[in-house]
Amino acid sequence: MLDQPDVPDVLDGDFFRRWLITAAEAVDREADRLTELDSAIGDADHGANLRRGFAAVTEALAGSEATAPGALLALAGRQLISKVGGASGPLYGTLLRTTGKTLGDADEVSRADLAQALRAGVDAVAKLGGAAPGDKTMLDALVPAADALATSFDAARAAADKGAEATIPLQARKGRASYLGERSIGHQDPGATSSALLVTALAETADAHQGSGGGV
Amino acid sequence: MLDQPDVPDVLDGDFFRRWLITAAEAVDREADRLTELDSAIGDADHGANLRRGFAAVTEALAGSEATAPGALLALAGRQLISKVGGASGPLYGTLLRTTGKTLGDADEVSRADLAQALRAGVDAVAKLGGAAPGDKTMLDALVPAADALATSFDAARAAADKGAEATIPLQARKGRASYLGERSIGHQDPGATSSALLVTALAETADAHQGSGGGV
Amino acid sequence: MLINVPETVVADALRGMAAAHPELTVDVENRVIVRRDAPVADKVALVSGGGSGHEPLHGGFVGPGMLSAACPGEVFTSPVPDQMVRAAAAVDSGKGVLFVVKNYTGDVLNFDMAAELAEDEGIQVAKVLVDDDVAVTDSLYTAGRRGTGATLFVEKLAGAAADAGAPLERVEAIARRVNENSRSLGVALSACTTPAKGSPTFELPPGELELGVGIHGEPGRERRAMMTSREIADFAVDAILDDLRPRNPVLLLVNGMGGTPLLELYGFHAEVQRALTERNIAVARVLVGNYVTSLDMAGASVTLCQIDEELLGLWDAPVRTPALRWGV
Amino acid sequence: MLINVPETVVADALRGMAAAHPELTVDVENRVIVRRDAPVADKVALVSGGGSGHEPLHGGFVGPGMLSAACPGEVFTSPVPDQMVRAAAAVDSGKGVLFVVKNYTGDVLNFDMAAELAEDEGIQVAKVLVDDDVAVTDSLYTAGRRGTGATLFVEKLAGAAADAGAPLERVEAIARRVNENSRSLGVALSACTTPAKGSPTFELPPGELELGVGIHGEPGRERRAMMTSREIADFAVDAILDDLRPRNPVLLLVNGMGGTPLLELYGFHAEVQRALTERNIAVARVLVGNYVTSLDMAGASVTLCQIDEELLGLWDAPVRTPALRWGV
Ligand SMILES: Nc1ncnc2c1ncn2[C@@H]1O[C@H](COP(=O)(O)OP(=O)(O)O)[C@@H](O)[C@H]1O
Ligand SMILES: Nc1ncnc2c1ncn2[C@@H]1O[C@H](COP(=O)(O)OP(=O)(O)O)[C@@H](O)[C@H]1O
Ligand SMILES: [Mg+2]
Ligand SMILES: [Mg+2]
Ligand SMILES: [Mg+2]
Ligand SMILES: [Mg+2]
Repeated sequence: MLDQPDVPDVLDGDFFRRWLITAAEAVDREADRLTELDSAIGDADHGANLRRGFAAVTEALAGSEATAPGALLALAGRQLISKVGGASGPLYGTLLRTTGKTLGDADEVSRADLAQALRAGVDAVAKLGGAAPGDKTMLDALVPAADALATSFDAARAAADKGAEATIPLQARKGRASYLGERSIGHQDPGATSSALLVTALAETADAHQGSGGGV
Repeated sequence: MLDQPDVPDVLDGDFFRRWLITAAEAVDREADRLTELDSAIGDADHGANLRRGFAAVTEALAGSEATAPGALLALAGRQLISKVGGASGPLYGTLLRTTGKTLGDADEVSRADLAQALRAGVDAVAKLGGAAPGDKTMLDALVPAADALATSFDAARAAADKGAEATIPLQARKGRASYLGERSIGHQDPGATSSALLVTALAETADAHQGSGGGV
Repeated sequence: MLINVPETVVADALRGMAAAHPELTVDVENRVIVRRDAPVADKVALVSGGGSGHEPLHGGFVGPGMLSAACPGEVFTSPVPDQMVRAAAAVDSGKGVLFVVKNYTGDVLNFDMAAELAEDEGIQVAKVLVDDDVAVTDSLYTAGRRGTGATLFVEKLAGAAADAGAPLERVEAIARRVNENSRSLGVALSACTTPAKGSPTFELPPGELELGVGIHGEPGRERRAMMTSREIADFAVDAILDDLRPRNPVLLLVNGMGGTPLLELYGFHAEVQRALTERNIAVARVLVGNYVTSLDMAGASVTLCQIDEELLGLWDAPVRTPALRWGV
Repeated sequence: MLINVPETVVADALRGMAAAHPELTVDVENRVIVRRDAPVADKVALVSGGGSGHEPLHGGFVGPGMLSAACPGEVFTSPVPDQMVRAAAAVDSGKGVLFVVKNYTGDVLNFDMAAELAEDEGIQVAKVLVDDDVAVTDSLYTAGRRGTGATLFVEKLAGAAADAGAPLERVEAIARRVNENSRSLGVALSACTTPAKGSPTFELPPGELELGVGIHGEPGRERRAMMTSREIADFAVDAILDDLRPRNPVLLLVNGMGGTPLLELYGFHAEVQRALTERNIAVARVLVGNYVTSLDMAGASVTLCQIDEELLGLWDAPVRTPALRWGV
């Protein structure tokens, strides 16, 4: 085990389903905290938005036969676009759709494939929203997480957490927190926080996958 | 002095002016308390109402040459009717107008004259508002005060205070406190409280009158 | 509060109304709001008024098809007789004036005095008392029912009758009929804050509500743990139907107390409609909005008015006021 | 709050709107509010929308002379593209659809996606961004100015142009001109309470206020000790005139945030009029009321729109919607 810190490396449809469901559970559990963060520098809806969106994702997954990782992520992305609204709906929706599309229709992908596809998804988010790391948005967690995923799931989780926390001293330059100017300083960004939740759910899914013997 | 507890007994226009101004000062000082009482079982305006009304009385007195007690009270009553509104405006206005009219145009009146005229004023209030003692209104202070004034100013003050306090356990049957039904129990009636203020002002004026040698 | 000082709140508001509504003549000093074209020849005039803090009632209902003039008192304090006499003199065309009076001791006493004074000046005056609030038992032990939401119905329908040329007795009779066929119930989810007091008129902890409140920030008849919109609708409709069992269709007013968002009020309206449907009450016309308010109080009231063809026609007749306008 | 559960607040409100306004078609499930007579032949259609909680904006502005359809999102959350595409399809007569979009990241992204999808379906779409709030500096360091009170002006004036038969480019150009000539500033005297959160969105101690707030319960640019109505009016007018120095007369909107009593709002309006007069700004038309709200937030905003003869004519043109109606 010690010399295999990074299993599993074969990620199938089942893995992606479990990731999305784990993410939905985490969002549901943490929705109030996300809303609380959003009420400090936003409009107090981020938790409710993502809870609604991921509930729709869970439901759509249950009703879908899809098995390819890419198709599952694209399905989830479309749900977020149709059900969330706000800034986070199109942004997270685009993240998952682009990541999914980049993965193509393979039945199994590697962590390296996922890291690369996530990088494409994150780029699409940056393009759509016009934000860059340091602007105090979800990108502050997503960009380092995508980079670190090339190394390991755990590294991605750590990078996302660190990125989310690092938004605290930043002044927002995108999204509604930017309206606050300097008053946005001192608060953790809700979107970066939810991004860290999603990446944590990914690492947890990988942990369980490994435990259940699904890894290499 | 001890056998003269009830001087003064010659009440001239000056006395009535001083009574009204002392009353206006007391109302101004106690307005917040009256409003507080009115917010428990009414609509939180009794203090503001009387402050506005008695400020107008003070101003009207300053602009009037009247010297007859009856004319002064009638003038004050008309001001209250024109400036207060609400239940207390017409009721207190009628009290002072009727009391004044009953005193007629004499330049000086006795305490007994005043007691009798006040009784007529209180009757007019009862007729106008349709209330009786025990209904938790200003009458609970005014009726015993008018009766006791036949004895002495101090007796009137004590009776008014006692009457006001005695409204606490009563259930209101008139005015907006009656809408509360049993929930009106346990609160002192604002109008009875302001009536006690006016009677107290009368007794204080008498005390000062006596001190200044204006009494018999 | 968005005010200068408590003492000038009403005068400031009247200056603001004057600048907002060129179709009204607003006498700020004497506190009378009059249709600019008053007196309208050969028409019975309607004058109402009451304490301020219930806006748009009454000033917002002055105009063709509704009130001829309104007299705003201090906040939650009935106006004084001088205002009503002045208003009556400004709008009387010789056909007489109907005073629409909400049943509160203060309003009744002041309007009574005004009616005497106006008649001394040769103006023919009739009065109608509005007392629709079923939260108050009308008995020897109360000042009688309060006037609340039905005031809007009385002013609209009697105003339309006056516009149609009805004589004073007829306008008065219609006003009385509307009142007799109307009932209301109100609930508060918060107290309100008067400028003079500067703090809530009573303490209502979050998670509790007051049932059976009036429109003056008084506590209601009963305090309970918070209820859902659905439960409140059932409670209000049942309380009303306990007292008035309409066989005809009704006018429905779902009225916000001022501090309840329109979003919530529309949702409450949906529940009131459901409650009425379940009880087989047909709704002919409906109005949802903040019409008879209690400053910033959160809450709502429901008013039903049983109508017939004639009243329905009067309801649909054109009206052109700041707060209510339809028809040509 | 007067609700059932937070999750159904918007659906409940739409059911309530449907029952209140027979002149609208309300698709509760798909969250689209449409003029009953849509599509109107040979007329450019206007579609707007945004988060709920700002009522009567936008649903209350659907009707002849203003919007063809509105898409309400969840509370303070922009609607999703599906709603806008559905609305566009329902109202397009073939002459194209103008999307009126308040400048928030969420609204912009969702309407952009919708525009692409609608164009895929063969509907011609133009968009106008409303960004009138001077509290936000429009720079690289912000998401740009927020859209607030000017939305009403854009919807009314562009709606009138569409009614008058103008083609899509012209309606779009008018909308853009109105936005470019409009500026707003808002203040909050309290936070607001969203159903999802259930408690105020921020803590504002009594005796303090927030200057430069938006319409989503966000804190403003600056917190200060309570100011008088007069001081707030001066502050708001100066902030606006710093940025827009009108040489023509203006349309004035004195808008309540929802929790401020109309009594106070009229008083504030008087102070805004005074402030404008002192600065030699002529007011052509004025609107005072709760039009672009933030749920139960206490506070107000001021919007000025510099107009010319053409825009004035469009303003005076008839409009018949639940919340705004005048003319025939
Ligand atoms: N332009 C942007 N690019 C990337 N992320 C953004 C952008 N604007 C906002 N966000 C993210 O969205 C989050 C807010 O999402 P949410 O509250 O659901 O939407 P809204 O701001 O519309 O209410 C922010 O915390 C931020 O991380
Ligand atoms: N019918 C009545 N007869 C005598 N006094 C009354 C009557 N109704 C009310 N009052 C008195 O008036 C007081 C309230 O006065 P105020 O608050 O100024 O008027 P309002 O009730 O119109 O707000 C009550 O406390 C009560 O003492
Ligand atoms: Mg948000
Ligand atoms: Mg009172
Ligand atoms: Mg009162
Ligand atoms: Mg939002």
